[in-house]
Amino acid sequence: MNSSAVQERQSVERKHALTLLREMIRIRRFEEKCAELYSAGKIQGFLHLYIGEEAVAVGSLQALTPEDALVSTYREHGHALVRGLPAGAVMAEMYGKANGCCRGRGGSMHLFDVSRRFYGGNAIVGGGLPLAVGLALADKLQARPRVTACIFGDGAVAEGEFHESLNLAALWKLPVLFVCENNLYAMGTHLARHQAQTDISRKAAAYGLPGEAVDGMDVLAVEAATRGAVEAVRRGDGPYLLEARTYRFRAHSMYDAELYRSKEEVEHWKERDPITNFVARLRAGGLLSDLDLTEVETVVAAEIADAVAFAESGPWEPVEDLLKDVYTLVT
Amino acid sequence: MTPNDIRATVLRALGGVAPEADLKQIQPSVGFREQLDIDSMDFLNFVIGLHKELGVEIPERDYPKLSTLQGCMEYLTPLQDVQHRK
Amino acid sequence: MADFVMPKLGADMSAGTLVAWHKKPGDVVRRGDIVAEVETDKGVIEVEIFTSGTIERLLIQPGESVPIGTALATVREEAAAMVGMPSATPKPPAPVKPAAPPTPPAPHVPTGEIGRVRISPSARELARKLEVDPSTVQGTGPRGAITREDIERAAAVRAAPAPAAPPLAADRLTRMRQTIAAAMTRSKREIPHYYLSTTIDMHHAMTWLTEENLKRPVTERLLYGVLLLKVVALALREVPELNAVWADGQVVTSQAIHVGVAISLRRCGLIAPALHDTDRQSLGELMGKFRDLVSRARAGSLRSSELSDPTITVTSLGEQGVETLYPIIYPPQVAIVGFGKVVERPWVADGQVVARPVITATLSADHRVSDGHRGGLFLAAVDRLLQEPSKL
Amino acid sequence: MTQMTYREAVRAGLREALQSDPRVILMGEDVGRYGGGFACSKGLLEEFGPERVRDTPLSESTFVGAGIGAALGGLRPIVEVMTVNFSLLALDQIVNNAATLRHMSGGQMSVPLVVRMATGAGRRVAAQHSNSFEGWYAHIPGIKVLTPATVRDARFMLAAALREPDPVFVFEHTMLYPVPGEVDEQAGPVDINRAAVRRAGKDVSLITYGGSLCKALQAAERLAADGIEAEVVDLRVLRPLDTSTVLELVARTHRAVVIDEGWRTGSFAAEISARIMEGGFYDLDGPVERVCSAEVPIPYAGHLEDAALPQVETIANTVREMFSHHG
Repeated sequence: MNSSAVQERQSVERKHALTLLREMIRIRRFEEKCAELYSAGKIQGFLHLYIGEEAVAVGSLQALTPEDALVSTYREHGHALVRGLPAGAVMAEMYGKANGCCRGRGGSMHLFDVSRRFYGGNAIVGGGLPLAVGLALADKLQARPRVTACIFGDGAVAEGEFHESLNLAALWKLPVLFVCENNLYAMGTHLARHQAQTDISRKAAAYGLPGEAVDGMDVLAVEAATRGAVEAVRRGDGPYLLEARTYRFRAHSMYDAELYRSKEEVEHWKERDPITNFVARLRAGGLLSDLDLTEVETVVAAEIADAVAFAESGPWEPVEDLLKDVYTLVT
Repeated sequence: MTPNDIRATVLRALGGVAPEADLKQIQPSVGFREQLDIDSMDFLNFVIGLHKELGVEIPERDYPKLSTLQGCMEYLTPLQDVQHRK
Repeated sequence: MADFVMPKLGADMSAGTLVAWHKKPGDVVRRGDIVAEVETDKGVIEVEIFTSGTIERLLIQPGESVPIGTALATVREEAAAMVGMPSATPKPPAPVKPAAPPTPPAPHVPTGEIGRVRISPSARELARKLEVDPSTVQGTGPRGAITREDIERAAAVRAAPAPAAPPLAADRLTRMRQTIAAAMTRSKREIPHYYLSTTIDMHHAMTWLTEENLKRPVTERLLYGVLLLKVVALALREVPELNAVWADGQVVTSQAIHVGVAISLRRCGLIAPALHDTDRQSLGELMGKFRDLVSRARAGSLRSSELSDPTITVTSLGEQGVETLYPIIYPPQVAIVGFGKVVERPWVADGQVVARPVITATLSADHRVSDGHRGGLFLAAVDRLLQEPSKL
Repeated sequence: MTQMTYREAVRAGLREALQSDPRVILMGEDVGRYGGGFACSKGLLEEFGPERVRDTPLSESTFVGAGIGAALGGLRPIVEVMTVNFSLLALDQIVNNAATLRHMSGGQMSVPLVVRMATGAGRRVAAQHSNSFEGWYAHIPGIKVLTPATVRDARFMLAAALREPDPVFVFEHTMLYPVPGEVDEQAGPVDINRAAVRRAGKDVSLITYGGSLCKALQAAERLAADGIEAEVVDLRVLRPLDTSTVLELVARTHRAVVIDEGWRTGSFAAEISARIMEGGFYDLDGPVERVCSAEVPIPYAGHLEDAALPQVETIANTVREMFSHHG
């Protein structure tokens, strides 16, 4: 390749790398603000933070088009933000405000945005997998070359729906990308204490679909693996299981005493922080300056502040609307 | 005071001790005890009522004269004239 | 200056116990640093700080438990502007009663064939028992439905002559009747009454009274009834077990003597409000209070406190022409004194037969608490005290 | 008018649905090659092909969940769960997804899904295949519950259900499939929110649905011989419940007996009785009576199963008791 092509390729690489970095930092700061607002009592109920797993959301969702569908789980802020849900709409939803993406009815664990084909969080472990299979069935039968991605945790692997869904998707060769975010803990139970076979990617073979494990702390590795998988699924080869091995730096939900793991283990995984390692790599490759980093942080900080203001100023849904939308037509 | 004023005053005093009675039905010559079922305590309150409105000191021995509406009129009217002339 | 407050660390947490400080006054802290450890139900949690700056003062010591939001330490913030920390968001509006869920639509008022009466089953059953024809009764229940009380009133009205009283008073009367009925039934069922009576010479009392009233203005005149109340109160000092109540299977003697005075209301109602500390009042004070009680009873404005605590009751039916009465004790009291009318009788005094005004006094008493012997002493005291009216 | 059995009516409804809308698919255990657990879909695989008539693995939670997903994806799926007994495995998807998604998402999506199941007892198949849980489903806001008792309703309720934007659950009593009936093919669609009086009568209202309708009608016949005119009311729809019609009818008869094959405690009959008490209290000449199943896992032996279930004579005796004047 001549030098201009190299430069041109490098500049594309730089632009793309900055996008990946900004998305990861955007998730990290958003989640840190959520922790602060939770302890101030602004966000209520259960709150599951994504800090530490940013590379999976950012890496895996690059390969999806706006027409593809995404079904997530309750640790979903990262997925929702990368999928394009405005930070304000997500924050307002956690405030329980009417300008939240679900008018305050869903909260942190049930974000939906049908216009972006984001078919929500789901607080029932494994509850989303059958939905993804159904969405893919509809696409296949209506000859639409779309992919449905379904993200779930290692805990869901123990639910019947995981086995039933992989089998049905493989049996009917449905365009489903199953992404397992294996963060080693189902709430407070380590993977080795709830699975006889801890290599989750190998479970795909039992249902006749390809399975691959990838380092969930490396955004580029996740992106590469997902692009390959999505290509196969979109081609019609049937479903694909990707296991992203990652780790959450915070409690399962705000707050637990993390009695089930040692501080040393957490510190060991923090050394593989997906953001700090990616920053170091980009700096080494000359693709990232201090200015770039400050600029990203400033832009993200502004976006987060706007999101909080949007939530603060949002109205409450009038109680008179309590029964609205239980049914589509009021009989 | 005209006889009507005196009559009104007596009926008002009676109303104080028998609030539920229908004063328009009072028969002048029938005893208050029979018509209104009032006892000695009520009668004492009635006499005190007249004292407050008319300033008369009615001795116990004159109580029987005041046992009917007519009796009251005959007993009280002369007393009122005396007071005016004083 | 910003406060570092006890954070909300869980959906179901309301307070937390400080376990340890990780910083001391003067330490510089950055957003996200671990500043303290807090104990919650789920265990010890490391708590981060969201403001950068320097720790000023520690307000809470390890071991103290404080509710969420309590200031734990003060922090002098770093110059850099804080990411706009929102002020308190207004609480969601107090939930207006949500639109009722689609409960069954307002019940369709059936045209219903004529003659169909809206009456509750229990009222219909009562109507059958009391032979009241529901269709003649005006219902006061929901949407004109006939209730049990409607039937009771219809039955009562049919029995008693039509009182001139407005219906509301009738309601009060029925309830009073029910209260009296319940008390009297309980008394006859539970209290083993014994009855004593004696005839008392009232000559000294009546002459003293006539002279006394000459000296008094009309507003302070006495009735002989007040003498009777005072002697009963004084006699109770000599036989205290009659001034008591029966509670939880045993007698509780009362220190104070509050004599209840039975006052009959004109339309078959009866109440017995108390004259407090009867034994310690002068005749004039007693008369004023007694007069006030009667006139307020007539007007129906008696305070409930007055109705509550007589320690004994006196009832006199002289004016109704009764000579001797055998009253029923008011539970939880343990005695009741009755006085008949004052009547001229032949009386032997110093060997001579003379005409004397006499009165019959009776005592009904609870045999679980006192015996006839003590009852007799009480009546003797009443008799003796009435012979020296000037000392009352 | 054409003569057909309840089963044939269901099949005709399914065929009409598949013919009239390409978005419609039929999914469930053995609906394809086997022809359906109760032969309601025999011949449909051959006619419409494996894409639209899909046998599923025995994964009730996932194929019901997939039905929900497919409905979100623009299809009009009909999912057959062979019997209500197996639907317990899919209750999470039904309650936490199908019934909830619209409201919880702030009205962003509808779930146009129809689920059919066989229900009820009487086939000597013992406890695990003889439950009646339609009352449970009628407890859930966000879905509709239909109980076709006549051949006509079995024929035409499906079309109405498919027009609903929200999930509809159709319960077909197992004893009804072989029952013959008249259907006017030109009559066209039926409503799915009103009750219907199947027999007039002025003395008492026998209120029931689904498999118990025929028993109520037979009881009414026997009562006529005793001079008691019993009215028979077919609820047809358990949610939304046609309360105003029930109250109107009871206001005229002043007596009500509810017949329901569920267990008495917490039965759907209890809900109907409560609504009559709340809305028609002053129209009643006596308490609402209920004839339900004995509170026992339905036994296998025939004489025991018959003893456990509501029977014609139990219904008739309950009514006679209401009219006997003793005490």
